[in-house]
Amino acid sequence: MEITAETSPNVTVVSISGTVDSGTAGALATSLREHAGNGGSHLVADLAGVDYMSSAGLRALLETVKEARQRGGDLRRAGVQPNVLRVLDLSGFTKILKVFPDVAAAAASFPA
Amino acid sequence: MEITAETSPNVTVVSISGTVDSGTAGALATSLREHAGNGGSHLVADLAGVDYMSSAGLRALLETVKEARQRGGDLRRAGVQPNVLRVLDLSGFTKILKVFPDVAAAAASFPA
Amino acid sequence: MSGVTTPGTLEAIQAFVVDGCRRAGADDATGFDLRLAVDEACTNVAMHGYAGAGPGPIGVVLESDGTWIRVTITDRGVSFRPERVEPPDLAAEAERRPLGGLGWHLIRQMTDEIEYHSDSDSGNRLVLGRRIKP
Amino acid sequence: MSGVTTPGTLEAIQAFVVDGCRRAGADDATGFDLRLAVDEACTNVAMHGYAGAGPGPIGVVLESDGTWIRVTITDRGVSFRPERVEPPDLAAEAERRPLGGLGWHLIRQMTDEIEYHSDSDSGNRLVLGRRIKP
Ligand SMILES: Nc1ncnc2c1ncn2[C@@H]1O[C@H](COP(=O)(O)OP(=O)(O)O)[C@@H](O)[C@H]1O
Ligand SMILES: Nc1ncnc2c1ncn2[C@@H]1O[C@H](COP(=O)(O)OP(=O)(O)O)[C@@H](O)[C@H]1O
Repeated sequence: MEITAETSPNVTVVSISGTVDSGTAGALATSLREHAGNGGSHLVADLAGVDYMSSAGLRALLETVKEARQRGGDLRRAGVQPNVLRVLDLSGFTKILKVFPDVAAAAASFPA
Repeated sequence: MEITAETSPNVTVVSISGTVDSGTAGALATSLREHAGNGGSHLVADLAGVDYMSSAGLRALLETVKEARQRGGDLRRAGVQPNVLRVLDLSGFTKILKVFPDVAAAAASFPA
Repeated sequence: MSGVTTPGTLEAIQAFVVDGCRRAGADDATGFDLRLAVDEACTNVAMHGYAGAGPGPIGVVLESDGTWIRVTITDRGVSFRPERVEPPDLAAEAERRPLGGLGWHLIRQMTDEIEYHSDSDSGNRLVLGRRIKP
Repeated sequence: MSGVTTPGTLEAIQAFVVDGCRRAGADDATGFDLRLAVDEACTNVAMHGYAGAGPGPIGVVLESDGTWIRVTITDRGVSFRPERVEPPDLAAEAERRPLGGLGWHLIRQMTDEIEYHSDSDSGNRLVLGRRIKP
């Protein structure tokens, strides 16, 4: 798994790629938790590069959604591969994470 | 497109298969509208057999969600093929239609 | 292929695109995506381009060089400005979502290149391109 | 394959399942699904079965007759009752969703057949089956 984050004053875009499983989800959760404190807790997860996600990854995403919303922000998503989309959907996460057609649209969806 | 409906006292399960496009979505909307009046407007759409859906189908689904909710019910979904799931997701409909792992779970999700 | 914008033609156009994508070596998901983009565009021609006027002529040509697939759609209906079609608010609750207004959004999602040209002599021409190889 | 329940083994098990599914002629989506089901089950063995005890032995065997793929997972951790694991409430708002509790739900979604057996002599054995041809 690789994580890169780009922070602008109003939003942090976290791009994740590779495998998100019980071995890597901890690092994802830590990274997301850090960023949830910045930019008004306005977070965008770009999942386009993720080719595998297990329930450990879902846990990291849910933890971040809760944390960000408690701070008045949110975690929104853009980009997802079909297999990972099915995992999100079967777990009720397509309802939890607001989706946008691309990273720019997700970033622009937050109030300035 | 084929539509079959199974009505029990509390819920109507509408199973849709084939192509849902501008040529067939009208018939889908009509059928769903009829059922929205029955069983407390508790509707389950089983999309497992749908191999194609265009925005005309999304329109029929949204119309039904609105109608059912106004009557205190809902339209929930179970079963979907990956390509159609992408269409729902890219259109924000994974957020609108509550998803369940199978028809039985979706049907059981409604209050008796 | 060409025909007039009736439901039968719209169905035949879908089959034509799926078939052309398969011949071009695209995978099923790509075939699905281009079918959807072309169907949305042609349905719009039938519903908006020829609104009131009844069915009118429509032409669909598919070309591929092995790296891209390009579908050209021509019609004689009213012209319009695709770039002015506003994106939908995907985050809105169901109650606030309008009925319709998703066609151009899906066309944009499913394609990598969009070109539109309109003049009174030659009518309207929309080219939808999708990359099939890196 | 066999090993002890460390992150490295869990990663190797995923690769082993993906590879076995490909050899059995399953498509990529099926390989993804079985990888997920087996990964969830093996992660549970590491996290719950051997909780406190540290890494313990785990075995994974994949078999296919061309119509089904069956993966058998064996371990010596605590036994439990998979059929008693409650399904999650998928319709709940994020704020009310618990962290965790999705592993068995995903295992059920991704498989067509689940068998579990446990006794003090032979330990725990979980068989996950998935149909790959009609
Ligand atoms: N071929 C066309 N000719 C004229 N107007 C069009 C055409 N295609 C689209 N439009 C205009 O653009 C709007 C948005 O189109 P679209 O996103 O497909 O949604 P919908 O067709 O559901 O309204 C239409 O409502 C129409 O006003
Ligand atoms: N191999 C196992 N050994 C013992 N208990 C288990 C095992 N697998 C699952 N469980 C129990 O079943 C529960 C549900 O498991 P699961 O659905 O995978 O969610 P999670 O692991 O996130 O709690 C676990 O919390 C645990 O109590």
